[in-house]
Order: sequence, then structure tokens, then C-alpha cells
Amino acid sequence: MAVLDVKNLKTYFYTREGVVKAVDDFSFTLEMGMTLGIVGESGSGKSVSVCSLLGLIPKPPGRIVAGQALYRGNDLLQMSESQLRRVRGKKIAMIFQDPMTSLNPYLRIATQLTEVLAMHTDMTASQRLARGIECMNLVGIPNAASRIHDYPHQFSGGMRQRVMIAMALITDPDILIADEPTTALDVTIQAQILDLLVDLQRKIRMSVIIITHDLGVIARLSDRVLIMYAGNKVEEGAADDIFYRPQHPYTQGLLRSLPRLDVEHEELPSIAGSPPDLVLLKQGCVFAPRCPQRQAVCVEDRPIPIKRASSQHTAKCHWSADA
Amino acid sequence: MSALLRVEDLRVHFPILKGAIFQRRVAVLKAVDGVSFALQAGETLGLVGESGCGKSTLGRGIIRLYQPVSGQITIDGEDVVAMSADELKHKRAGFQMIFQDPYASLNPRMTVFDIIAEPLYTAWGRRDRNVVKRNVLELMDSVSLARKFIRRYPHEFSGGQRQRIAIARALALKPKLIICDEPVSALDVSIQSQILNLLIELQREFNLSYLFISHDLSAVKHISQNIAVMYLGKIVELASCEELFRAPQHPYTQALLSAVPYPDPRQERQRRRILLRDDLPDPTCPPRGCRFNTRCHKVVDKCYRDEPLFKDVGGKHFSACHLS
Amino acid sequence: MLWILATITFFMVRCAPGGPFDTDKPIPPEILKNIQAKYNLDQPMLVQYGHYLADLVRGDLGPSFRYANRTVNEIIAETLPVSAQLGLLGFLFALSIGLISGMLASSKPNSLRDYVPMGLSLLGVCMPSFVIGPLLVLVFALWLGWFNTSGWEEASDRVLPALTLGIMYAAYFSRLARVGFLDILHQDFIKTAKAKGLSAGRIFFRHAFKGGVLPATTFGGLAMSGIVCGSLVVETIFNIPGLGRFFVQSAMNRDYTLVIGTALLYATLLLIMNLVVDIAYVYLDPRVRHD
Amino acid sequence: MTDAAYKLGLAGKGEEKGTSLWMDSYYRLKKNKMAVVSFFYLLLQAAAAVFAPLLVQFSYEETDLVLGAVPPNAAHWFGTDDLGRDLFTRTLYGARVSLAIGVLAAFVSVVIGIAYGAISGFIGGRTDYVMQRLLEILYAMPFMLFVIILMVMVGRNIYVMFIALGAIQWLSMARIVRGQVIALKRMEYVDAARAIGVSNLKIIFRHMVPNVMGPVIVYTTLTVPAVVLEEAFLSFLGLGVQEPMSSWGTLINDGVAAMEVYPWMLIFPCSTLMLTLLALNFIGDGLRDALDPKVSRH
Repeated sequence: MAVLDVKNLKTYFYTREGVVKAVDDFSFTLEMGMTLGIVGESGSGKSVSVCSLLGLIPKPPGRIVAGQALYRGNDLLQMSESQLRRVRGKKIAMIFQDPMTSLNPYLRIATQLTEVLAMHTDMTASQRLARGIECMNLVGIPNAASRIHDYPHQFSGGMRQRVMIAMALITDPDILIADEPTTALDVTIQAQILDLLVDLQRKIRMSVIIITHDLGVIARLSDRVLIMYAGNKVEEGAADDIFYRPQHPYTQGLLRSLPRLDVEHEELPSIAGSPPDLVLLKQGCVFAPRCPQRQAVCVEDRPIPIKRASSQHTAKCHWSADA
Repeated sequence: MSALLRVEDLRVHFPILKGAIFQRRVAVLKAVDGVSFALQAGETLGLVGESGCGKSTLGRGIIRLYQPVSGQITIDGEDVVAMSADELKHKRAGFQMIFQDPYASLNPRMTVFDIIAEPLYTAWGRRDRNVVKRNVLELMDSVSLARKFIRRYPHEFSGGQRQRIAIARALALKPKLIICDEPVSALDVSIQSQILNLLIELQREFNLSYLFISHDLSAVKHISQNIAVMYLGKIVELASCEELFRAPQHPYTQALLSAVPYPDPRQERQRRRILLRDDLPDPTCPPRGCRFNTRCHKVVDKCYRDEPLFKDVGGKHFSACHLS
Repeated sequence: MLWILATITFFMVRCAPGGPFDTDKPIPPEILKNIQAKYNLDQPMLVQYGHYLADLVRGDLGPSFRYANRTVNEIIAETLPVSAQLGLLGFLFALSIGLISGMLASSKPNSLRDYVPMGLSLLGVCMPSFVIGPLLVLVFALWLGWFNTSGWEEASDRVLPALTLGIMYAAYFSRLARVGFLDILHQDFIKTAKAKGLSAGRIFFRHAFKGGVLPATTFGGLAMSGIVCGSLVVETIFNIPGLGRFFVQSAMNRDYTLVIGTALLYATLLLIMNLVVDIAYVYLDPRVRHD
Repeated sequence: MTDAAYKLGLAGKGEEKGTSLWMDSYYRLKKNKMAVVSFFYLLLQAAAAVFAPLLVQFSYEETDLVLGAVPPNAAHWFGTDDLGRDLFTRTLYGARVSLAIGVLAAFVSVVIGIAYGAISGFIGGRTDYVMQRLLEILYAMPFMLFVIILMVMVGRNIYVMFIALGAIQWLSMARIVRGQVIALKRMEYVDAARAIGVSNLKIIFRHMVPNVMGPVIVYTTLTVPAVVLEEAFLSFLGLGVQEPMSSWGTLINDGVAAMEVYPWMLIFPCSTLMLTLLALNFIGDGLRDALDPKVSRH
């Protein structure tokens, strides 16, 4: 069953320099208990798209121009702020990239951790504290009962990210959105956090959306993968399909250009050029200027997603059907 | 064959001061604490480690942006540590550096020409502008930066292009050694390989030697012939690239290698991982004995007593572990 | 610190030409000598300095030169309560109005709620006490007749002076509070708080408050020092029997001990104020606490 | 240009000229209407103040006791004071004193502030520590009281006032410059320059000065109104400019004395002072928005 169904989301930013089409075509379906990975480079709109769902983009200049996001049948994009607040934190929780700045330095962990409960449940203060300690134990923070009264700066980076995860889990949400959860961390700490996420999902059956630019992290965590480029979803499919049978030239190029530990390779065929300026997007495929397989039609028409018959695998390319 | 760069028992320490007008030294951050290695001409030595291990300090210490406390650095047969400031100024042409953040390493108020020409003017003094400009244009060609951009400012470029400008600046004086301090970490995935390829190309063209500092094992593996792994101010393992990935000896290296996720879902599902405990200890007071003993998965009693020697375990594969 | 201050003022005052007993009529030399002997003025300067310091340690600021038979301590004891009341009223007015309007403005930037208080505060920054004071008197006392033009008897007499003293600092506080809150509201952890589904009010008062008022807090010490200076003017304009008026007069009269005494008192007040600011800082920012 | 140069592509043909950050800031400033209006207002006022003797037919000190105080009219735009002196003339002459002091004292404070802040930040270490503690102590001093005592003691000397006001205004500038210098010292482009072997002096002038200019300019513009205010404050207390010379402070003081009967004597000097301060603040704010690196990065 789908817990979240997003269709044709468009989020634009109206700036002095022009309209930035940060998210121009974005749809996905998140099944219960599944992990969806969203991959993209900086400025591809991966973060904005998810933040739009929860009403977390600054308005103005941002505006959700079109789209629908059905959470258990209710459209998140049509909800009032107060309705949305009851979903945020309680049903859909979110963790962010930089654990150093995502926790409030002025407040104790206990306050930050348990205030969601005060907001969304009728637990007493001592119940909330007990639940907070329980969650801190769950994410592997030692001495939780005493450390819960510390301030964020007394924790290391990895521990802060654990606190963030505990904070997200405290209300037993349906969906956990992790926006670059390990990017700011060292490799060995990243491994700890990734392991924790996998472990947690096994224990608590929740759906996870993970946003990252690191294809390794995606391969480790995701069941389904969605590739974003310049505000557009260019490819979506099961993890194996994306990694072993990529259809879109961007996905193909990205996978080829990655230096890898597990494969020996002489050359790294890189994608030429750099991502486009989102204000100056022209008609035609957004990837056309950098695409090695570009044809006349690519410059003229914006391709529509094409499904491969075999599976739930779509690519937004004029040529992918032939592959 | 004599090495282009030879570093012996290098130590770079920073005092941590506290107190009122009469400051006292409360601790010493031994950022680099006894590091030795050699780098052959035309080769790349990858230097891997996590944040706070002292890899950047080591890079900066080698080109004397930081003053080493002790140790020897020999570049092309000349002792860099003993050089006076004046001598150093003339020798700087021989070793250059590329920095991590292309947004911070270019002065926002200078044009591309000013930036790339600065080393030329510094080394040559006043020169005919046309000669300088010809050099700048050639440098722009060699890093594939369109000539028409010569009068533009850094903020008008993307990250990848900025890093090209920085590389051109480093190449200007035809150095033999370039310290690359995380040159691709701040760039987007699709741009990283462009810059890596450019660096490899330039190495072949100009017979450059790189000390390639990075936390990204995949990038290091791609570009390096030899790899050194650093932990808390020391090199814990040093071997050729193949050897290191085939048979890592130090438990830290093993953990590091197993921590990197592969972009391959099937492998990821089956892989067994070594998870390290805890975080990095406070670098101002590293643990007694082996520095890795607080996190090591193979720790034995001896590790708490004695500091392991950095020894050859066969075939120029060095490791600082009692068990290897 | 106070000692340095006392020394500087002492020598600055003594080295200046002219003495407290210069008058238009020449005083017979014997009388002058008597007076000088009484105040130890006939001794070498260093000896005078020694005497003065010794008295100071005991908390005795010495006799006034100009107000015969009154000590500086007495004069201060008489006038300080008035000035303190005025200063405190002005400061509280500035702080409360400033913080509230600044927070209001930051809660919805680039809207009417932002433009109105910010426009007013920009005006306020340009209205020092000696401009706003007379204007207030002109409008509210002379034209509208709501208040007395001067004096310090009725409760309503406190309104105009306190406003005069506070308005400029209210404007500063307001601007600082707005900047502080806007800065905090753009931090990552505010996004975290929003993602948790907290209400706007809770985010504003629980998550942004401490960090938001920090810049304004830092300004507290400077504002106090400005209000002390302002009180000199306000007390003159409104004819209030406070310390500030005495300070100006004594400076003009070269009443050495009174000048130094008052300056020392002001300095002590400011030091205390700065201490309070530091303590507030430590309370507000836990990161400072553990450093 | 020679043919050879042309072939080498050195002629600059087809080169795209970039937009420097200064130009960016200039465009942004030009878009700020209030700042532009304020700028022209100040320019006008400064010009009027400088050429005041040529512009007005009255003298600032000539009294006309027969005329006495008259409200604003065609001959006397701002009216006259109780001694029959033309208020417009006196306000203009006041502008000379106020603006001169504002600019000069701001200059003094900027010079001291930059020197102090730059030395403290650049040398760093123990020197910085000592200099910072000293700055903190100075911050807590009631300086205006000192200036008041000083003015009383040395007599009302306008030059002493320049220096005294400048000398107490440099603290914030020193703080700002120090912060900037320390931030810049850590910038990688300064490291890059050092790695190239650029001398310290050149690093300071080529890499640090241009990047520290922005905040310095902004803060200088904001120092001017502060000094103008303080001068008016001292003159108001009767410690600044002396009769028959006028300054805005003395005019307001006269106005206060006469406001019950001749309100225009208070209103005109007050509004002139306020307008000037307002304009200076607008320009300062405008410059800050234009030069703020946070904005220009996006």
C-alpha cells in the first residue's frame, strides 16, 4: 500500500534574477516499509522537492505551483498550516544534513527531544522524559539517562546525528525523511549511522526517504531509486534496475564517472560540462546540453517519462525506450 | 631512484593557550606527530584519513605554511625546513598547493588573469604584460578554460571551473610537486571525475608529483600509486595502491575500507562490515600505547602498553600494528 | 580599573588651568591660603593624590569645593535616587519597546509589520535626547498641556523624561532585536523545529528567543552608558534635581571632588551593568558556559 | 598592438569582461532609492554648507534687535532668532561645523580603528589577546564624561573636540576590522598567496585590504552620524562651539530656551539635524545591503 503518492510537483522560486524552477517535474510513490533513495547533485531540487511536501520551503520567494501529495489519501499540499503541523513530526519526521547546526544550541537535548511529544501527545512530563531516554538508547547513545540533560555542543558529530534520529523516531512516524544524513560525517561514523538506519528499519516498520548525492549510500539503503537532474526526475526504478540497467544517459554517465573501490578501471569517462542555471532553462531535455546521445529532437522537446514494459522503471528520455 | 619528496619524522604541533595576559600552555595539539614517507618523481601518493587526523596539516607543513617543530623535509634534494624565509621564497616555485574549497581559495576581487598571473609576477618581478598574458592563456588552455574568460571574476564561475583556475595558478611556476588538499571534495559528483581526469592528464604532460590528500578512498585509489593512511597525527599504514586494497594490514585501514559503501546494491546486501566503536578521541591527549586502541576491533593487552612501530611487513608494505 | 579611572580624572582635572576658587573679584591672599589649606590644595600634587586615594578606599569622596559644608557623599546620596529612577525607567522603556517591536518586525519580514516599526526606529536613531526632549515638551506639554514642562513632583512628571531618555535606545534595541531574530530564524535548527510540527509561537519564543535577544543584550552595556550621558541633558531640559545636572554644573565650576566622585560613580554603575550583561550572556548561551 | 600579438590571441578580442564585486555592489546601491535620494540630499547640504558665504545675504552673527524674532517668511526662510539673526543662515553655518566635525572625527576614528584592529588581528596570539582585553576595558569606560571634563578643562576648542570625538569612536571599528582580518587570514586564498611566495606586504594590500574595505566603508558611513550627534550633544550642553558661531547643538539649545514663544527656533534646527542623520543612516544601511558578502554570494 502506498503511504505517500506525489504527482507532478512543481516548486518555483520567484527571485529578482528570474524564476528558478527548482522542482519542475517530480512524482513518486512510496510504499509502506520501503526505502526510497533520491539522488542528485547540488541544485538538482532533491531537497526542495521533499521540503515542499512538508511546507518547509520559505514562502516567498518559493511557491508550489502545481502538484498533489497524497499522504494516506489526504493532499499535503492542500492542508492548512495547522493541519500540516499535525502531520509534520508526528507522522512524517525529518532529519537534516548537518547535525552541528540542526540542533538548537541554546536548548537542552531533553527539551528538544521531547517537545514533539508535548505537541502531539498528552503524555506527562515524566512519561515524555522516559520515552526520550528510551529513544536515545534505541539509537545507541550511551548513558542516555544522564546525557539527555546535556546541551548539543557537548556531543560529537556522530552522536548529534543519533540524537536527531532519536528525535525523529520519538513519535513512531510512518515516514522518515533523511536529507543527506551522513554527508557531514566521517566515513567510519557514516558507516555507524547507516548501520543504525538499516537496523532501525528492521525493528520499526516505517517508510524511509533518503536524499543524498552519494550513490554508495543509496545502494546500501534503498529499495527504489529516483534520479534528479535540474529540477526534473530523469529516472526512477528498483535499485537493481537503476544500478545495473540504467536507461537515462545522465544516470549512465554518473555511474560510469564514479571512481570505485570495488572495480578496477583505467579511465573515468566523465560527463562534460556542468549543471544548467535553473533560471535559464530552455525548452527541450534539461540534460541535452551535456548529453553524448543528443539529437535534434532532444533540444526541441521536453521528453515525457517512458516506462519500460518489464518493470516499474521509467526514464525521461527520448531514446530510453529503444534501449 | 632518489625520491622527489622525502619526509622524515616530521612533527607539527600547535600549542593550546589559555589564561589572561600571562598565557600558559594547557595542552599541545600534536597534529602531525612523527611522519615519514617518500614520494617518487611523477608519482602520486594518496594520503587518506578522517577529519582531525592531521592530513591537511601535514600537507601545509610540507610547503611550510606551518612551521614544523622537528623533522626533515627534502624536496628535490634540498632541505626545506632549514631554508630561511628568503630562500624559501625563491624555492616556492618548485612546490605548489591546490586547496579544497574553490570558493575560498580564489580572491573574489581579482580577475582570472590577476589570479593566474600572481605567481608569475611574484617569481619574475615586473615583466612585459604580453609575455605574462601569453603564459596565462597557455595555462588556461592546459586546464581547458576558455580564453575568453580571462577578465572574469571568480564568482562568475561554477565550482569545477573555479578549481580549474586554482589548478592553473598552481601550475604557473612549473612546479615538480603539487600538494592537492581535498581538491574534489567540495565539487559535485559529475564534476569530480572531470577534475580527477584533468589532474592525471597534467601529471602525464608535466611529469608532476602529487601528494593527494583526501578523505575519499575511491578518489585516492583512482589517482594514486601509493597510499598512506593517517590516524591521529601518525601514518598507520603505507603501501602501494593495489597492495593496500588487496591486503590491508592495519585494523583501522580495514575498517575504513569496509566502511565505504559501494555503488552496487547486490554487493552491499552481502558485505560484512567492520564497525568501529565510538568517535575519534580528543587529539590533544591521544591514548597511551597504540593510538587506535580505543576503537580497534582487534585490540589486545599489548596495545594499551606499547606504541607499535611503523614497520615493513613485506614488499614495501608498512604498518604500525602489533598484530601485523 | 576604578583606580585607573580615578587617577586619570584626578590628574586631568588638576592639570587644567583655573581653580575652583577663581572668581571675578580677587580674593585676599590670606583667605585663599586658608581655604587652600582646608582642602589640602597647598600641598604638592602627589601628596594630594595620596590623600585622595586614601579617602577613596574608605568610601569617602571628600568635601565638595563649591557647596560649602557638604560632602560629595551627601550630594550623591541626595541626587542619585532621582537619577537612578529616571535612568531605570528610560532603560526599561527602551528595552521593552525595542525588543517587542524588533520581534514583531522579524516575525514577518518585508511586510507592513516590519516596515512600520523599522521606519519608526530609523527615525528614533536620529532623535537624540536633546532633540526629542524639547519636541516632546513643545507638543505634549505646551500645545496639548497633558504634562508639566518640567519638575519631578508628580508621577506624570516621569513620563516625558523617561520617554526622551529611552526613545533612541528603544530604536537601537529594536533594530538589533530584528537582526538577531532574523539571523536565528534562518538557522538550520529552526528548520528542524518546523519539521517537528511545532507551532510558530513555540518556535519563536522557545527556539529563537535566547539566540535572538543576544545581540540586543550585548548592546545593553553601551545603552546604559548612553542613557547616563543622556540623563545629563534630560535633567537639564526638564529641570530634574538629579545627579546629571550636578555633574554638568560641577564640571563647569571646577568642583574637583564632585566631578571625580560622580565620574567614579558612573563608571562603577557601568562596570556593574557590563557584569550583568556578561552574566546574561552566560545564561543565554550555554556554549559560553562550558568554555 | 602587433600582428604577432593578435595571432597569439593577446589582443583581448572576444574577451568577456567580468563584473567585479564592486560593480555588483554599485548596481545594487543604485537600485536603493532611499540611499540615492539621501546621497543627493547630503551632497546638496554639503555644497550649501561649503559655499554658504556666497549663498546667503545675511551674516550669521549680525544681530538686528529691532527686528527681533520673526516667524518664517519670504526673506527669512527659517525665521529669525530673538536677536534678529537669520536662522537659515545660522543653520547653514551650523552645517559647516557639524559636517566638518562629523567627517574629520570619523576619519580620525577610522584611522585609529583600522590600525588597531588590523595589527591586533594580523599579528594575533598574545598581542591580540592583550589588545582585545584593553579594548574591552575601554568599551566599559564612560567616555562622554571624559570628553565633557576635557572640554571644560581645556576650554571650548573645536580642534580638541575633533580629536576627542574621533578618539572615542574607534572602538567598534577596531573590533570590526579585527574580526574581518582574522577571518581573511584563514581564507584559503591567503594561504594560496603565501604558498606562491607573495610577500606579507603584498598579501595585506592585494588580498586583505580590498576584502576588508566593504565593512570599513559601511561602518565609516555609520560613524559620521554618531559623531555629528555627539558634537551636537556637547554644543547643546554649551561645551562645543561658542557664540556667535553656530552649530546645530547650540541652535537647538537656543531653541529650547525660546520654544514657548518662538517654536520655529527649535523646530528648524531639530529637523535639519534629524534629516541629516536620517540621510546618513539610509546611506549606511544602503551600503551595507550593497556590500554585504552574504547577499552577493547568491
